[in-house]
Amino acid sequence: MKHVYLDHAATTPLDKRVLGAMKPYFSKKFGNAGSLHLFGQEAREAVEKARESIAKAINAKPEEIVFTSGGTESDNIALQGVMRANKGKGKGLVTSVFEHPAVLRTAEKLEKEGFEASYLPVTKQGFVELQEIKKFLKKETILASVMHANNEIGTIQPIEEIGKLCREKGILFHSDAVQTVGKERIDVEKMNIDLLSASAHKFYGPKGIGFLYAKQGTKIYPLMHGGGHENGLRSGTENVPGIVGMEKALEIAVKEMDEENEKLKKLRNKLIDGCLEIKNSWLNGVREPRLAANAALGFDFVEGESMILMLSDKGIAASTGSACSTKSLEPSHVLRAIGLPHVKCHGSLRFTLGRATTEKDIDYVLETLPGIVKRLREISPLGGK
Amino acid sequence: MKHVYLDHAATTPLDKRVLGAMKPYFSKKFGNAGSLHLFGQEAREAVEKARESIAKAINAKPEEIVFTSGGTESDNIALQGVMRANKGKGKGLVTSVFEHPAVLRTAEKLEKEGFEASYLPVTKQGFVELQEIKKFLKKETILASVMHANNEIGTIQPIEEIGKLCREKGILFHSDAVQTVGKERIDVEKMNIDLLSASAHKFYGPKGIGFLYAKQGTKIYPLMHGGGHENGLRSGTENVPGIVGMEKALEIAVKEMDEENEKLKKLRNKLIDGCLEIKNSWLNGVREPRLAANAALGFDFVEGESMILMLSDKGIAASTGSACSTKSLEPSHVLRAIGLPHVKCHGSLRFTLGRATTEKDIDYVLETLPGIVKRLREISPLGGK
Amino acid sequence: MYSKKVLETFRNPKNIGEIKNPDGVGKIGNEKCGDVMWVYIKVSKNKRSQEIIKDIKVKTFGCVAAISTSSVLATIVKGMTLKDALKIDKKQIAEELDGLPPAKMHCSVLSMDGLRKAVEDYRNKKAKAD
Amino acid sequence: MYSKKVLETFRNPKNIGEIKNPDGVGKIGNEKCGDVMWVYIKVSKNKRSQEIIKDIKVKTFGCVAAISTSSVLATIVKGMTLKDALKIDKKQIAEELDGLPPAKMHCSVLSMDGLRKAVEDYRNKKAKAD
Ligand SMILES: Cc1ncc(COP(=O)(O)O)c(C=O)c1O
Ligand SMILES: Cc1ncc(COP(=O)(O)O)c(C=O)c1O
Repeated sequence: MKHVYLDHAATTPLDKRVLGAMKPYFSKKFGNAGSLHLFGQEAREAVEKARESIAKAINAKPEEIVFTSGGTESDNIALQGVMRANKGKGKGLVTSVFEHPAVLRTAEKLEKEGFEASYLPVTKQGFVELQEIKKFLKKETILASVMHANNEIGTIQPIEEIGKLCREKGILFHSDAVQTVGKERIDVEKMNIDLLSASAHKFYGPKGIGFLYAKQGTKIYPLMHGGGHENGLRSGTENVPGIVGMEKALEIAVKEMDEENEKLKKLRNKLIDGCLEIKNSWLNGVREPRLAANAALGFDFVEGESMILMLSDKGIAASTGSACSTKSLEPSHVLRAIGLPHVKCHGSLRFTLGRATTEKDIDYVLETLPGIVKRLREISPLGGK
Repeated sequence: MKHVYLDHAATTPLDKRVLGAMKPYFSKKFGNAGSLHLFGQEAREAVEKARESIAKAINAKPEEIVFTSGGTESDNIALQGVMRANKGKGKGLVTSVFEHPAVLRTAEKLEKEGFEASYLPVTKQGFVELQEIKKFLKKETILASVMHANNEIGTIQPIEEIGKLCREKGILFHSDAVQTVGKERIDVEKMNIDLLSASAHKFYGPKGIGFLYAKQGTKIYPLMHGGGHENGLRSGTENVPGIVGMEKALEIAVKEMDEENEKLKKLRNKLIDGCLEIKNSWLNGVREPRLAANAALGFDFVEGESMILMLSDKGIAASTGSACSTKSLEPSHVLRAIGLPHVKCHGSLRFTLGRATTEKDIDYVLETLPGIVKRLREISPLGGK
Repeated sequence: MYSKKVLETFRNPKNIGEIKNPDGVGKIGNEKCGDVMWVYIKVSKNKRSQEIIKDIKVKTFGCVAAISTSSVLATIVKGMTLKDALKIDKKQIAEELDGLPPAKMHCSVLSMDGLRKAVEDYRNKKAKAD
Repeated sequence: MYSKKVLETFRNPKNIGEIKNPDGVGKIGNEKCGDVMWVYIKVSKNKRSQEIIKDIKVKTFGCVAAISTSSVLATIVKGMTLKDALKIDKKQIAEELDGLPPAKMHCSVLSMDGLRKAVEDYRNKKAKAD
């Protein structure tokens, strides 16, 4: 059976070149980067070289990069760590209603601790509004956290402007850039970002590794205590192959970004246009500014999970929006946030394209999907066909 | 130059067979285990198979295994998570003075939150005493945490008996088994363990992955919030290759354990005996019960770091005790705990053998070390030679 | 997370669709929750003059579990007396599918409720006709 | 964590050892802290009749940084006038080694203190002899 993977926002395959870069660090240069001896020094060197290169890729300083186990941990350190360390200043956290659960659940946890979180609304088009943000940022606010691009609908937020507003008010600004690192240009200086989260497996790097950028001087408490690694911010033996792999993956992604995005956008638009030929369908969020790889669609009268499984039976991997392990019954909070009525939220289908995606893949989806929607509409009591 | 790696307690090379098991999950079966489609199901299956196999290896149930990023995280979830979730019961945490920093620093953090930690002393031989523990366990005690084997001196603690004492008093019992999983038999039922930490890179598995065993029904709060993975205890996209690799590594380690330990003990004893022929030297901790691979020695009038680097120049990787990234000036807390005077703590040298260690390696160390000790003693003002 | 049986049933659902001129129809669920089922039944009598479900078809808008439970319920009760059919336990439906994820157990309840409503509708109509 | 220069110096330390019949000895540090240095000096006069360090040797018990700083200090001050030698800044020693880890900066202080003590010892002895 033909296999067409269109769920790159959930995770990506490890790039062969990345695995190649990692290989020496598995069984040969395998030392603990905390060890003094030659094996340790070799590992330490690799870690610091990777740190430098990653810092450069987002215009940060090496000492501003903290290696973590992934996007979730980065988000958690940023939110929990900054709020707790800056308690003296106030108790406000501003974030948006359509953040990833790694931010939203952490914000809720902080609320239970006595912090006050407020949640920015988003427009029907899928954006937070600067006018709104101005209203939300208070003297008491310690931190604002707005994602760079939304993982479900792919809309890219005006980060630079949000950062500017925060700077003006002396409020720290975190951006969950898990969906954009390696896919959109990031310049933490220019974009006025104080903290930024990334996860390697989203840009063809290994799973289990990510990083947090934290501007020099930002007060943060660690989540985990121990050997004092990463300047005390993240204890635990360094995942050297993971770090090396993340660096290589980011290097490749940045180098190939423009060309890749151009290709992806063409294929993505073809996919969107083709899907919209199915009656009673729509695109979630606007086309621009949107991640080049994201096609988030909706189909009336059918339910997303059923579409996913029928597509999967045809070898096509898609998603209803996010790949969380809590299969909650609630319809997507993102789609609700952009004002979609409940029933339409249930009919959502997200395709996210990637490096290996070909025009043939898109053709195959466009051949396959209409029949699936039709079949499900036949057995659906909705729509009154 | 000949390379002799004798720092296996810091980290181990990835076993080639383990890398072989991981390979399909990098770029082929690379799905997100939270995804519904075929790629996700493939990943989910691998994760759950690994969970079953790991559970079996320590006589636990699959749902009692939580995948983490390593030993430090496991220790932190166990201590922070259990203490906070069981606040209602009391505020006592009992641990020992010679735990790993991942436990000690976390205990200190909990003290700052208002919990009360008490620290069991250890004997000159390197053991916590049951008599002492009885005195420390109070009605208010929520959790006791005693490591299975000490990472610096390798002494193996009477875990089963400690667990029994805890059970009798209704106190939860955690054991940091980072140094023993895959090296000593572990049966959480028999050993009365409620929580247990492990880190794959210590038993020839990948870096960046570990697990926490938590007995069914144990109340724990998560450290990280997000998608609700691992039953809500540890959010974040599963590190599938890491999990698969850890499983394979544990399987191999358990299978080869007896034979391996027999070999290691012989080589280790030869190394100890040879080192002790150097004048003014000693073994830290007793020979039994001790990790088969651990030779923790001390040399008067010289300082550990200098020995490490001189050995490293000869291709030999050893350690002063632990591989932490905070190069603290304090002498090892473990050696202080077993009553060694300060100056003797500074002269410590830890060799930890591994699968690839040969008799030739030991011979090479025994040829090399005396000259290094001699040289350093020559430039040392101590000892009055 | 779904059992093989759930997936198989989803792939080849039975008794899915509509009955023209049904004797009873039960509409249950709501669009908001993402699960809607319409249960159509045809009733006749068996040799012992008991009312039985002669035919049943279900239309479902919903997740994989909703579609599978619809199919399984219909398959189980087809041919049963109304009395016996209404006694079906939601657990039996889940067991028939080798279990359902905890979050999806409500689907089996939903399908039972749909059947109950269809029988009610049939009885109401009959009462009116009588 | 150590610079290449530190490691090189550690590998080939200069002026390490003892001077028989030294003009001054400075013993500094303590075993507890893991750093002990004994600084031996031989003093003579230059053409302008200034007292200079004609020879210096250091014995060190301590970490890599301790041994390297001992060596560097000795190399720097050898041949200097006592006055100039005592003005050496600890930063200069660290710079000579391309930097020291923050936690190890005290080693350079220690070696300076050792030198100071040796000079003191020399002056005390001289005062007595005079
Ligand atoms: C926007 C966003 N933030 C955070 C995460 C969490 O990343 P990870 O699952 O790698 O921890 C994801 C992906 O799952 C994401 O898409
Ligand atoms: C006894 C013990 N506990 C915990 C740890 C921490 O494990 P990791 O560094 O893999 O997080 C280690 C090793 O560093 C250890 O030896």
